[in-house]
Amino acid sequence: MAVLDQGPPHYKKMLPPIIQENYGQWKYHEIPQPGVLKHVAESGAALYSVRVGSPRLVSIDFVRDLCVIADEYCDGFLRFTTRNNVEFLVSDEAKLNPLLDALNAKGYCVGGTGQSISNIVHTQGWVHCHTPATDASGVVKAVMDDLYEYFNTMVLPAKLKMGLACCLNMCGAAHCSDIAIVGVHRTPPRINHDVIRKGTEIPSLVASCPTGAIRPDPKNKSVIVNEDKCMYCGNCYTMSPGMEIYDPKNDGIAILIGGKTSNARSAPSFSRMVIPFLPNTAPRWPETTEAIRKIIELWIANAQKGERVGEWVERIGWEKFFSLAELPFSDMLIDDYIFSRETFRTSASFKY
Amino acid sequence: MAVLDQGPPHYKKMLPPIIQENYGQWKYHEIPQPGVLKHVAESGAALYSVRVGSPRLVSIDFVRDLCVIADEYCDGFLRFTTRNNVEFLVSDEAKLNPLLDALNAKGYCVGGTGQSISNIVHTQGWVHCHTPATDASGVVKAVMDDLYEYFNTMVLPAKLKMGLACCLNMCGAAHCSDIAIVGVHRTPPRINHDVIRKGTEIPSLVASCPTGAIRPDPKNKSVIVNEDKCMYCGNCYTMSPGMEIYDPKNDGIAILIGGKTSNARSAPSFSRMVIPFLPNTAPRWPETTEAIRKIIELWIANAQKGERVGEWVERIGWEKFFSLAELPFSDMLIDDYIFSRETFRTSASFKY
Amino acid sequence: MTEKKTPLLDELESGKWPSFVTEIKRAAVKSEAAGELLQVLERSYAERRGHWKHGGIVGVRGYGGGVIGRYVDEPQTYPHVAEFHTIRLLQPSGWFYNTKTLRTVCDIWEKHGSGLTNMHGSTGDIILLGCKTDQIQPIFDEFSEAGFDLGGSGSCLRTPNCCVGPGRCENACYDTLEACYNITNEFMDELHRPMWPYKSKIKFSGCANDCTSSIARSDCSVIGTWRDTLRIDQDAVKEYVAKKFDVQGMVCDKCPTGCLTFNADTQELSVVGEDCTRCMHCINMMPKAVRAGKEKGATILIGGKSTIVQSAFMSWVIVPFMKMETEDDFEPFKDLMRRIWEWWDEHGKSRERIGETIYRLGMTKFLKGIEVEPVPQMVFRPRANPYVFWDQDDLDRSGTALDGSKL
Amino acid sequence: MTEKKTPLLDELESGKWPSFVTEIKRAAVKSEAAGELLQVLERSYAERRGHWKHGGIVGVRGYGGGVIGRYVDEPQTYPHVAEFHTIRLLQPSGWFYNTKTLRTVCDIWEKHGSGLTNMHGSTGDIILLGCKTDQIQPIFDEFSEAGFDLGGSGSCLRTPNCCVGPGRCENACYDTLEACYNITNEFMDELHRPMWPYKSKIKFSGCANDCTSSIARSDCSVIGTWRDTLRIDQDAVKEYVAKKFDVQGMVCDKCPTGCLTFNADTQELSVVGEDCTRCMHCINMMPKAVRAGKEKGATILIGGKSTIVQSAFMSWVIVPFMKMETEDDFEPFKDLMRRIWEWWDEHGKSRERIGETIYRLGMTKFLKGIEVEPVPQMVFRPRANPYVFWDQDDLDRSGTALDGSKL
Ligand code: SRM
Ligand code: SRM
Ligand code: SRM
Ligand code: SRM
Ligand code: SF4
Ligand code: SF4
Ligand code: SF4
Ligand code: SF4
Ligand code: SF4
Ligand code: SF4
Ligand code: SF4
Ligand code: SF4
Repeated sequence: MAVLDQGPPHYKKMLPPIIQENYGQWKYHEIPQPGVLKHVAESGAALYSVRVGSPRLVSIDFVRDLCVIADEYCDGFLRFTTRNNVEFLVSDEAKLNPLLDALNAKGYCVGGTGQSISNIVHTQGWVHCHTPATDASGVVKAVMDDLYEYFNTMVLPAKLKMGLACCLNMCGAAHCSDIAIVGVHRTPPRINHDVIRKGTEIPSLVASCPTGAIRPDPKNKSVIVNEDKCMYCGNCYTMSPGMEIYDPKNDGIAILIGGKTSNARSAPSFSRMVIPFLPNTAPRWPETTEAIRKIIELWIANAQKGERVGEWVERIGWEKFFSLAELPFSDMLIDDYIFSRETFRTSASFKY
Repeated sequence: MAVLDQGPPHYKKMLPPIIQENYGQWKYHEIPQPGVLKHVAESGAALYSVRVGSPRLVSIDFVRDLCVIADEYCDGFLRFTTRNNVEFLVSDEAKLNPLLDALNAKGYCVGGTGQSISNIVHTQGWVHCHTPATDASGVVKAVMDDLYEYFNTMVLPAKLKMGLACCLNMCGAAHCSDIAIVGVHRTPPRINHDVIRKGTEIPSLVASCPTGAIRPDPKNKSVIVNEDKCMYCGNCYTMSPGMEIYDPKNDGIAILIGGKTSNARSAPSFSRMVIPFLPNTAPRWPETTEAIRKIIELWIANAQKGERVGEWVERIGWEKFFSLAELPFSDMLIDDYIFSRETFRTSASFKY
Repeated sequence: MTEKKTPLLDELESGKWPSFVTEIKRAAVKSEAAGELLQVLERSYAERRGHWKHGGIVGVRGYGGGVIGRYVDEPQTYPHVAEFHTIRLLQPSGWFYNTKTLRTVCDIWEKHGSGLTNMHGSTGDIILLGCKTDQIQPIFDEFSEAGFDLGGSGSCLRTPNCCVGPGRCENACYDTLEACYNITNEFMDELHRPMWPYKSKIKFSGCANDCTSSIARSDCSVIGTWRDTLRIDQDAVKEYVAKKFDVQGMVCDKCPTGCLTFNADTQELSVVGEDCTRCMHCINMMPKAVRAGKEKGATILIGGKSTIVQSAFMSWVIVPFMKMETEDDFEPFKDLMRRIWEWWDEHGKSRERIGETIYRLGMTKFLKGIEVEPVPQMVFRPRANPYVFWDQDDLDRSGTALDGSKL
Repeated sequence: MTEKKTPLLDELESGKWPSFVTEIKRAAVKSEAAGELLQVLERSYAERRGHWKHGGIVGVRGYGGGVIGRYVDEPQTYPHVAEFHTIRLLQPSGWFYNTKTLRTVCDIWEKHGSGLTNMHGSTGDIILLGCKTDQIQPIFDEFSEAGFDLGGSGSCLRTPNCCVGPGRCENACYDTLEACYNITNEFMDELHRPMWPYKSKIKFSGCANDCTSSIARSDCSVIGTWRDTLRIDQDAVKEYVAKKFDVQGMVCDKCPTGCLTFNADTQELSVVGEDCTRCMHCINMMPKAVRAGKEKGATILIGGKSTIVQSAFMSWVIVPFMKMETEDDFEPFKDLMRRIWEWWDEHGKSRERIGETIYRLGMTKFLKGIEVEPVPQMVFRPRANPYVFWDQDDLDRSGTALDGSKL
């Protein structure tokens, strides 16, 4: 019988000796080359972490391959990062270059440190979720392939953190990313009255709509959607499978930029929409990869050293960003939700 | 019979010849001394404006006195400012000093230019309005008497714009002032059911409440107030005299600071509450004058040259302001209305 | 005139700032109403509460506003202020006066009213404080005769006002005095005959210093600006330097966009024109050396108002740049205002200011309604939420069936 | 294993970034379910829509969550993924592993599931992607045996996570790994038995760099900080200077509070400690020369979440500084969390995250409810509206009568 509530495996058992010994005693770090972190402890001990990109959706054989490498170069220890990269933990400096060579030989991607693009935080998409407006892994693959040169180098003005969420639930927590790729629906839910009648708690369904677009239809024992009020968030579909929201012809991707979560220099900030829609051109989403590349290259060309995307745009002004980026501005980009007022330009100062 | 819709008197008839001649051709200005503006036109012509404080609530004899002076020194021309000061328009430089001497002799207050405190924009108060929570003219008199040294000098870090509103209707438009003095009620309206029954449109009354504290009481043909939801804004009283809101024991003044409307350097900003309540200690409101003086002196001592009150506080941080000012912080100062979220510190960076 | 004591108010006659109590007393010499006002006010000071009521609507023939009805709460005790109404008169643009006009105001008001006035009210009107109901029409008739007209009150266009502008200010980017005069005259009907959901205000400021505080105090703020680059007079810059003025510290370092460079060697100041947001700071600091560009006009902002009901709002940009030329009689602006009011009149709830209506319905609906193209200058930054409405007619709906049927 | 063609997906096997398609194919070698997943996905790529449904609740005995039920929409066509559920396993703190443990995960999952996994899910769990209903309990039993436990799903405490912290980072201001472990264990019941209005997340970051993005991704963000002044090693500063690092430009000029001064002559860097907001920037730029103070702890922030329903929220400060000591077993933090959840449980609506509940009811009610004193650090700035609620018991109500009777 299973033990209940025993909690996660104890992390202490997962730490290599060098970490056990220098736990909490790290003094500084360096980044000797892209993908390699060197952490030096008060004791003088040095730990090398080699960061390797992961598609995140992996087979157990992928994991076993990692184990083989870790056993050979890292005394059997490794970790994953908050962005789902793998980090090989090398305590013996002599093994660093051999490890890098081996990784290279086997085609692993080493990078993602310092002023680079790291892995894209992402989600399930068409692979496993029921509300996606786009795929997750496929878009990530297409974008990372395209931007690979910025993963294994550190030539950007600053770190670039990307996130992808395949629907507005935002499981990729893209809402505070330098560049956010968000799957969006664009048509109201299609009501399956039978499904609703069978299993849905109508008051909860009605309450779930952020804009009050759903009202009960007692005659029908179902609901009615006021299409004019619906902004296709899909929250009703999360509440009830009778509110189908996917729509192959109209689903796609919105791009938001300029968010961050670190407190360094400037307060954490939300990403802001700059492109309301790009089509789901599977399998390689060229419109999306191109749009993102353009924004990144503009940032590289114009930002000051050390400036995150949002810091750059806030310095030059969003109006200037739109003209530099040659992106069309439209009413769709103007907020009309609860906190909209704070985004309105209550000032007579702006650039043309 | 009266002519309808003839509009305001034509301003052109009110302009002294020097303005007629140099209309729109002004080149620059100087402030030779507090209260005196010198505007020089492209033509070389110079116009001196001498600014004189006004209590705003004046008798026609006061106005007639102004006319006598204007006739003697200004060819019969003068104007009022957006802060209700008087400006004597001197086109003959030779008359400037005699005018100043005369004003001085008669006890007029010359000042309000440059880095000074100008007149306080204010309202009716107990003199003439039906919803005041404090007086207007009396508070202004007390505060200006106290701060007079900053009216007739230009020693402040920057301009200081004060506003007073005797109730939340904010006729003094205090909401974007460097220092705002706002009359506040603190107890819910007392319902006079007879008055309501007689003349009030109940749905409008119910709709008038920002917090939804009022609900109809059909049995009574009146309304009921949920006291817990009421924040004493008095909007219901504006809608119906049956919702009496004044309360001598609990009415008083709140102080908000840091607003501005000019676009210079920083965007216009709202004033923010720093003292939720000071008593209506008529006739001289010592608690209010003292509180304001303290804030101003702190600003003088700490601001950089050219920094408006709000710019200074935003630079040092509001948490630092509260500790410097030794003002108690309380939940009452934390926003809980529609746009509250934007005021919450969504950042791990702050001063202790 | 009653000779009752006013010990509390008397305390407000001392001190350097001119005293409104003294003024009421001066008025009281000639007006019994003013004398009684003093008594009512003394009582307010003692009791710490007001004694005025609003009551029945008062006014003049042909207009729906311009007079505020005011009644004391104990008419028996204070019969002379039992009725004590306010007359609002349209002020001349920029509050300029010749003494003849001012004396006319005094004379008429002496004859019919309390002799008390606000020069001026917070919206801008000449406020005549305190008269009886039966005097309202005669007062209006006489003022009308003398060339005056009533100001706004109620759910109408309120009396517009403007800064001194080209009358005396080098910063004026358009003719605020003429704009205010011309546009007030254009909208006489809107001003005198309340017909909207609520009040609507316009204020005209000649530049972004916004000396009328239009952004906070008016539903429509017209703020002067320019399209080209500000102009720098290098000789004048050198004079400032000679006078030990700290150009770098006081001007360049405080420029919000960092677009000013001061070359300490050549003593020259230069600007990256396209980065300047025309905030006015450098011009304010060095009025002899820096001034606006040549291609002048105004930014139109919408939505400003005070606290009640949805919070205070500041106006926001809806037209970044509009020519404001006297020659064309301000036609584009007038057209815009008509479209704005029409939209608001149709969509606004009772006692909802236009800013609140736009906030409730969204900028998209508003911009469509007034036929203005969205531009990024309207916002500080784009939306953070992905809650975009799509015009369903623009989409290919052939693949979706509303009844839930499969593709 | 089915050998159907997947031309669209195949295109995603080229390119430098590792391919998830290749990974699915690898899994498909051993798992028919993985093979069918490939078919379903190819179809999604062709049709541009998903094919998964949520359905009945699935799970294990004794727990209310930890498994996400997933069904393909055409079970006849794809019988092996007719049921294709997700198992969430609690990860070890900081996602540290020894290979033995990792291999155990692989072995059990190979036996019972699709052989596909996310290392890791966005919340932090080990995500095992795709198993049949009847396998859920056996899977759990075996993982339990091996020392694993299920993660959170549903309206419960979700699996907390933490940054690498003291394990490998010089910036860690508290022991994130231990905090995450200890606190996760403390709240096993809250995690495994959904009982709240909605989900609740905690993330632990060792410093304000917030490498877990806790401020955006968790209802409660625990962010390391210090109370005293950061420490500067002047020798190390000189080394940076020697290496031509631009201390003034890259560090001082970008310090948000302007509290750093670099003396180019002495090559010394100094800080005005009381003005530093501990943003981490200078430490990030010069990790060898600058580090945190000695009096360490954490800031507790509340309210973060993503877009649905009321917009995305970021967490905001409720406790500026709290000691986070291993010795005291994080008691003050645990107490606080209990009070917070209790308050939310009582006041929150169904599917309302705590940030939304606080926004709806106001910080005052929340702070009273959790017995925390308001401090200015909780807000960027105080309220702009004067809509203050007063505790009526604190006032002198003797003068007012609710029935409207006179004083
Ligand atoms: C390994 C990891 C923590 C973990 O527990 O897994 C980590 C590790 C480090 N972070 Fe981080 N950060 C990690 C995710 C993050 C995140 C969260 C995220 O990426 O989603 C953030 C916040 C993102 C944001 O602001 O939007 C983050 C914001 C930072 C920053 C602040 C950057 C800035 O200027 O805004 C620093 C400081 C720096 O790099 O100068 C930092 C610095 C560091 C340092 C240098 C800390 C140290 O001294 O060891 C580590 C190496 C950084 C590098 O790769 O260049 N780390 N770091 C995460 C690596 C993710 C990855 O695989 O790429
Ligand atoms: C006369 C008046 C306009 C009018 O039509 O009546 C006026 C006149 C001038 N203003 Fe103003 N301002 C006047 C109200 C305002 C207001 C509105 C208000 O006070 O309610 C503002 C916006 C207030 C705010 O930001 O909260 C205002 C913000 C400015 C500024 C921007 C100050 C800043 O740095 O934020 C300047 C620039 C400066 O002084 O450096 C300015 C500059 C000027 C100049 C120098 C313009 C000029 O070149 O002639 C004038 C003399 C200023 C002085 O007194 O030092 N004026 N000025 C108003 C005098 C009111 C009074 O009696 O005191
Ligand atoms: C006289 C004046 C104050 C003063 O002493 O100067 C004034 C006085 C009154 N205002 Fe006002 N408001 C006056 C300028 C303002 C301003 C300032 C401005 O226009 O720049 C504001 C804030 C800006 C704005 O419009 O939001 C203002 C916002 C209000 C409001 C709140 C409107 C809102 O949307 O929030 C009310 C309430 C209402 O209209 O029901 C109000 C209502 C009132 C009433 C009519 C209340 C009443 O029913 O008694 C007051 C009449 C007092 C009286 O005895 O005549 N008054 N009122 C100002 C008009 C003088 C003039 O015409 O020149
Ligand atoms: C698996 C995962 C995405 C991933 O690929 O990594 C995920 C997947 C789902 N999320 Fe999520 N969320 C996942 C992390 C997140 C995050 C990120 C985070 O935790 O840092 C967020 C945003 C942060 C937040 O909590 O706000 C997130 C916000 C949501 C929401 C919106 C919640 C809200 O308050 O706005 C939903 C909707 C709901 O719960 O009804 C949601 C619902 C779902 C559901 C359960 C929807 C459903 O019923 O099918 C998805 C199940 C997919 C599946 O096939 O298993 N998921 N979800 C992540 C959990 C893995 C793990 O346990 O480690
Ligand atoms: S973002 Fe939406 S579609 Fe994607 S995994 Fe989360 S809930 Fe599913
Ligand atoms: S998709 Fe969103 S907005 Fe549309 S009806 Fe459903 S819940 Fe409402
Ligand atoms: S602020 Fe209030 S009390 Fe004062 S004049 Fe305006 S409406 Fe009357
Ligand atoms: S005073 Fe304001 S909050 Fe209170 S009942 Fe009246 S309208 Fe509502
Ligand atoms: S707003 Fe500008 S133009 Fe008008 S008075 Fe002020 S500074 Fe001059
Ligand atoms: S007007 Fe303002 S933004 Fe433009 S150069 Fe001058 S200070 Fe800078
Ligand atoms: S949050 Fe701070 S302590 Fe944690 S890994 Fe990032 S830099 Fe290190
Ligand atoms: S931590 Fe941030 S605020 Fe503090 S000194 Fe360093 S850069 Fe400045």
